[in-house]
Amino acid sequence: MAKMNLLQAVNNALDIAMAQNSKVICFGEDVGGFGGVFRATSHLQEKYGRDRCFNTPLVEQGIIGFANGLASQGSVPVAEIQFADYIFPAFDQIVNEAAKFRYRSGNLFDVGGLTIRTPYGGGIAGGHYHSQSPEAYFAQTPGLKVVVPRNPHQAKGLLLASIRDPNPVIFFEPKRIYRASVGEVPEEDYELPLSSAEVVKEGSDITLLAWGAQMEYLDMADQLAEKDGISCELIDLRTIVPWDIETVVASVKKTGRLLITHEAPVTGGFAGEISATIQERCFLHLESPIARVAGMDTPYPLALEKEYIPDHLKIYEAIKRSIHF
Amino acid sequence: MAKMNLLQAVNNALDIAMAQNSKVICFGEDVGGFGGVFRATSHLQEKYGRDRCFNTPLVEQGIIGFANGLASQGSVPVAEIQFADYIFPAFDQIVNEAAKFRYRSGNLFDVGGLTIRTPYGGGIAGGHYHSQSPEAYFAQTPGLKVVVPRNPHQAKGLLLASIRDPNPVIFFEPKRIYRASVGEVPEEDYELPLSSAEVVKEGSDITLLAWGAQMEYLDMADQLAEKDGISCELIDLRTIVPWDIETVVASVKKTGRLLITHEAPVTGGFAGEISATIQERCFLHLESPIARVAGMDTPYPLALEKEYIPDHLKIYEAIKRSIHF
Amino acid sequence: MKTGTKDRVVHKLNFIRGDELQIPTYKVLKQDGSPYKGATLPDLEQSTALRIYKAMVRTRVLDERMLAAQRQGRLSFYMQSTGEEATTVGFAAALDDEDMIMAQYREQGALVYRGFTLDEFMNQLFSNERDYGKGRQMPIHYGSSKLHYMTISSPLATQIPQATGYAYGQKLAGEGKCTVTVFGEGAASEGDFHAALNMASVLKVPVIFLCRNNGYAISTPSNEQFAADGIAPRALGYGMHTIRVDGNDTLAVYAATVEARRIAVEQNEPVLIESMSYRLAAHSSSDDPSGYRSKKEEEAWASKDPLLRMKQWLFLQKWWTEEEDSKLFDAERREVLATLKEAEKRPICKLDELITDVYDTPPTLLVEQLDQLKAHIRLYPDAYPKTSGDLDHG
Amino acid sequence: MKTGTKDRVVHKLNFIRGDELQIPTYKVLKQDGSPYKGATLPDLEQSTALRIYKAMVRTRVLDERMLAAQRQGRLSFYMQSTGEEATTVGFAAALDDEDMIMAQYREQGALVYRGFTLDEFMNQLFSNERDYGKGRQMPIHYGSSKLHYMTISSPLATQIPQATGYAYGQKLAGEGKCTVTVFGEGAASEGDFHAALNMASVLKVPVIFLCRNNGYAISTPSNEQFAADGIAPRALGYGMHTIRVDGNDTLAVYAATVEARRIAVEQNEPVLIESMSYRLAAHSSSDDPSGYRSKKEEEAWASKDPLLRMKQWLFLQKWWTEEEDSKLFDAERREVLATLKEAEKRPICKLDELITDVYDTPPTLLVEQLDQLKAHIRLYPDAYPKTSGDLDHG
Ligand SMILES: Cc1ncc(C[n+]2csc(CCOP(=O)(O)OP(=O)(O)O)c2C)c(N)n1
Ligand SMILES: Cc1ncc(C[n+]2csc(CCOP(=O)(O)OP(=O)(O)O)c2C)c(N)n1
Ligand SMILES: [Mg+2]
Ligand SMILES: [Mg+2]
Repeated sequence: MAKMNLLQAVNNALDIAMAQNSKVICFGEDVGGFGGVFRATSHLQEKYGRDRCFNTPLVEQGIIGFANGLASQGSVPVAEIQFADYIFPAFDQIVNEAAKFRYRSGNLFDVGGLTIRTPYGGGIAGGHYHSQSPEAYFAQTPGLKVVVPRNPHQAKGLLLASIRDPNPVIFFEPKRIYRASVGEVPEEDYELPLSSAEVVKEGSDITLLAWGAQMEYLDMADQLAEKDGISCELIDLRTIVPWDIETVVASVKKTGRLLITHEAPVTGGFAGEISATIQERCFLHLESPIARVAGMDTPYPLALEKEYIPDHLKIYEAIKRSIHF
Repeated sequence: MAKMNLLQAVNNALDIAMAQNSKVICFGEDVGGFGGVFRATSHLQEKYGRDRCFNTPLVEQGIIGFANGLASQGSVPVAEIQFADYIFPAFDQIVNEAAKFRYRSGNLFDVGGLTIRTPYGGGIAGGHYHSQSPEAYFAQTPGLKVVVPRNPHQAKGLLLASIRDPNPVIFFEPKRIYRASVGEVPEEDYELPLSSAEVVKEGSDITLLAWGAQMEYLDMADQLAEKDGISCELIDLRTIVPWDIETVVASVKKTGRLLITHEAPVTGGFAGEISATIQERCFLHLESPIARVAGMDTPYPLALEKEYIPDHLKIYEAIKRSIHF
Repeated sequence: MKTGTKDRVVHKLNFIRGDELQIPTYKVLKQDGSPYKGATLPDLEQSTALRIYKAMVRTRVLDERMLAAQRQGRLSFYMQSTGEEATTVGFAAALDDEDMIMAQYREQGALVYRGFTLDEFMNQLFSNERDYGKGRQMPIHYGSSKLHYMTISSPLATQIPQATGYAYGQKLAGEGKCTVTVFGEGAASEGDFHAALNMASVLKVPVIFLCRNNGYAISTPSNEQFAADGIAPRALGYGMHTIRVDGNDTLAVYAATVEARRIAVEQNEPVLIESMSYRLAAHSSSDDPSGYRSKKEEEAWASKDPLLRMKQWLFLQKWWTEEEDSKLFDAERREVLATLKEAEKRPICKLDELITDVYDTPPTLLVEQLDQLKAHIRLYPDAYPKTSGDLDHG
Repeated sequence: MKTGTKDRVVHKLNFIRGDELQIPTYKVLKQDGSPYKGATLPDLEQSTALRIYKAMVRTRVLDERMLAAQRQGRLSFYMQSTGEEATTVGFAAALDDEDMIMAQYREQGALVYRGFTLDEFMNQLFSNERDYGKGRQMPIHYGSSKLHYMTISSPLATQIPQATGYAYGQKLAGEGKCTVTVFGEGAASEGDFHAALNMASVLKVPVIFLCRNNGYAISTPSNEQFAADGIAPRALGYGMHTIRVDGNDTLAVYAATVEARRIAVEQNEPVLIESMSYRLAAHSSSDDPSGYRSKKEEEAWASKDPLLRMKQWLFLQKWWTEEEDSKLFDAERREVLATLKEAEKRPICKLDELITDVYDTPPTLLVEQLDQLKAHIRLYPDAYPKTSGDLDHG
């Protein structure tokens, strides 16, 4: 075990993946000698050479187009998009190409080796172009997997699993806690399962569900609720699609209540999908409406960021509303 | 009144908009002399000149980037994307630019004049690249309006309203019924309201909600259910975002049941958002789970299209399941 | 700092005009099949020359017959490559058969050359159970892993940066292979084109960009597609080797591709070839070109038929006769029709294929969706006649 | 058919190499301020020359002070344009003040030249209630409708096709105005660049594409950004007029832009100007360039300071003295500091601005969300100190 922050855990996972498989190749804007603007790819060029870790020209659609081709050739590209806000120029290469590559060819060709890493989320005074949480934009795209880790230990295990998963994966890294989230991380190679939610705390009154940096607010809200004698079950969804319906259903059948939180705007966010699915499957078990605590339906603001964020206080209030419905 | 099919209604709306306002400009791939691959812009170049109706080079990101600039200058661009499946290269210009233009500038600049027209949907043996229904991809983007008409009369009134609405609008045209849907359309200039759902048939047992071409299947399913003595209320949502929550809530409070159908894959589709919102607002009125009848979670198929489509029979069966829950 | 620019300095204000940059067209054969004086002729063996010509003939016949079949309502859609066979067969012949080809959709000639059988074509065109693509894409979206031919994808130009990536992988693999990506002059307007060429130059990748400049993108003529002297000058803007060839001259296309491949593989440098030709047929079976161009223009180009030119050259070489030629055409027509008749009878794939290949294995939710669909079809077997009879054999 | 290509034919197989295309750099002044022999000097009045120089000085001082303020923790973020003032002020001076400018983010010089006041700068930098952008974007995302300066947007290159569209509207309006879009050599790699230039050429649009080639895109040096001789050759690939200028030479930038504007407005044709310079400071306040380049390289470029060159020229013209110069610097420093102190005290905008301008009027759901937020803040006023005291004044 070693103490690592989330960035170091990502860097460590990339290092292990590259050491173990010479087909793993890391690239993106400023990813090479400099090691990325957040330094997630530090020292990888030194260790594995310019052929396997390099800067690309500044063109996201090209980065992912290139990555798709490289993956179809049998390599294992790990492409970085510098900020999730800048993933949209590559949207076509992701949803029309990567996601449909295997299906359209009847499995003659696939881009299963592809992983796209990108820092997402707010809370860093970044305004609307350094704060977005675009996971739901990808959630209506069969063929993609979307993964979000909540801490260093999860980040390493989930990233290694994503790189080795035989399907294209978008790996969203919670940049607000890149350095703030520090924890014990095994030094060796390990994987954590995709499409498997984790019950991080058991409880009986209400199920609280989140992913990524939002798990921190969930914890804080839980502590407030605990003082009121409310017993919360906390679940980290970890993989957004294909998501682990069974674990959430089992929990809600037990608690009778569900609250989902994410940073992205509420309308069209993935909480809507979860809510719809759970009310289909747990209708007779629900004691109150499934609650969503999410970003407002505006672009991500700057000066009013604190007000905008779905923080622990908003979650706590929503927990109480659900319990006292 | 005149008999028109949906394409003619679109063409007629464009003609009226261009005649009435010299700032309206239509362009896109093959839109000029040829009048578009579906002929929605027929004769407009002849009538209004090459400056106001023209072919662009083959580059969707450029078409929408150009349209954004033109709108910010005060013109009223109506840009065509040849198939909705090809809108993704322009995704960044739509969700990061058009949607945020006014907000980010504090209303110094806006692209309110922009309308993007694009044919969407399946049922035409088009496989996964001529059949997609991508409305939900845009639904998590505050700042955009998304509109889908169900017939020629609606198409003309909603398109005229979209062109004149002071916000960017994506106007999805149901190409399966471009020629099949024929009806009486007023010859004069008229608008139908955006963000306003229409109750197309009143009923008391269950609310059925859809938009665009899917309204046809809803009608057919309703006729089957009627024979069983089930009284359905039919609503055409018409505007996907910002959507008319009040009308749907009022209906569900009355009927106690809701079924939503769309062609796009179920996971991440807009039915999820509607379901989540309605269960929040009508929890105590719901007599059965809100049902979704939608595309399966795969790319749009070809040979198995008939099996894949959320048709009237699937809707009818879901109505019965809801009623007998 | 390196700005990438050289240091020549001037003190007079002088704009360079875009039309100063013009690129000539490389041409070997006259339309009567005889070489131009002093022309660089490629080194072409008789067997290869005949393999090329036969592939051109098969492509021509296939296109004719399948459009006719489409008109008869036997298949839903078709795209002809008529007039461009010199380009699509000629480049393929210049490659190693294991080089990767990532094409647009009008390059059936290359597939024919590599040995994709008529049966393989037909199975795709009829979306039957033997289609490698499992009936999921529209007709003409062929692919073959054994022939190193990437499955066609409709969104234009997406294959171009993918080719750069594929070729990068080939470079690291070090097996001396390259990738050729083919695209139209219309597709070259897409952002992906720019990304692909620039990345290929910077990353030094063995990829050949072959642009089929056939004058139109559906109804849009190339003078509404770009204002410059074609596509080739763009390559110079990326510091790339480039050449323009007469796309109706099989030998010119072949010779240029042989040399391009040498540069790509030996120097790990990308090359662009712009092949000038004309789309003699409609854009697709859904299109009617009379709405946007004249018969006269079409006829002018019809007189430059690449098959004719190649045939005349073969005659001059004494490698082929008029008699052999008409026999070949007859035999091809018969074979195409016979294969068509077999393929159109075959059933479509099983319902289970609806959910395979979305992921490597179907997720639980998708399996549930399939089960529900099967239950539904059992309720209404007549409404889903293609699959209801065979639900449990998946 | 027009293929857009000329008819020159060759019969020898000959690839054109990308590095054959090289574009010289137009330069007027030596670093000591004296003109090169025979140089084309622009026609520049004393008042304009001084307006330009003063704008360069203000830009320099603003950048110095605001970075210092950022280091003191008084503002969250800043981006300097040091070393590139000749480009950003010089081009603006060559325009009609009503021409539209659509810039990237490092063009504060142009805004200074047009008369954006220090107070206006500060209000944006401190996201206070007077910021035109209502505190919604990060520092340096300026905009001014009255100065015809489009609000900056972070996603790179998106403004380039927008500029083509804006200029198309200007052409139809027929008022003799044009649009200038500025972008870095890094941003020129984006697909939007390609789209914008090609569309501008084909649609004959009065737009000037001004590329600031400053050697780096964050840490990425330009030889990892492109393999060609810079950005200018690309313009030729679109059939566009182009010129490369010394971006540290104010007079060269000015002269080139005057002529580019004439071509754009009189001929309705786009022009590309590549301005060669160097980003002397870090990419932004978040960046440390010592990780990717040498002090020596930085010093070599520091010696080419554009302010110095312009000042020396003014001295030679006898339009300016060393004394006036140091007075100006002092005055600017004082004024910047004084304005800063006022601006940082101002409160942020009201909570209601969270939901305005998403649409022309807020939809019902958004109004509900704001009401809920207000109710929530009332429960926890201490947790939201910036807004809780003033919830009802919106
Ligand atoms: C991204 C995208 N936009 C639009 C289309 C529709 N479309 C199909 S083919 C075509 C024209 C292509 O022209 P070109 O590249 O010149 O090839 P050609 O048909 O001449 O061989 C268009 C616009 C598409 N398939 N993909
Ligand atoms: C689409 C997009 N991708 C990435 C970024 C992150 N980013 C901001 S500035 C920058 C470098 C830009 O370099 P250049 O265009 O040369 O301008 P310079 O900073 O040198 O003035 C990058 C990569 C962005 N803002 N937008
Ligand atoms: Mg073409
Ligand atoms: Mg730069």
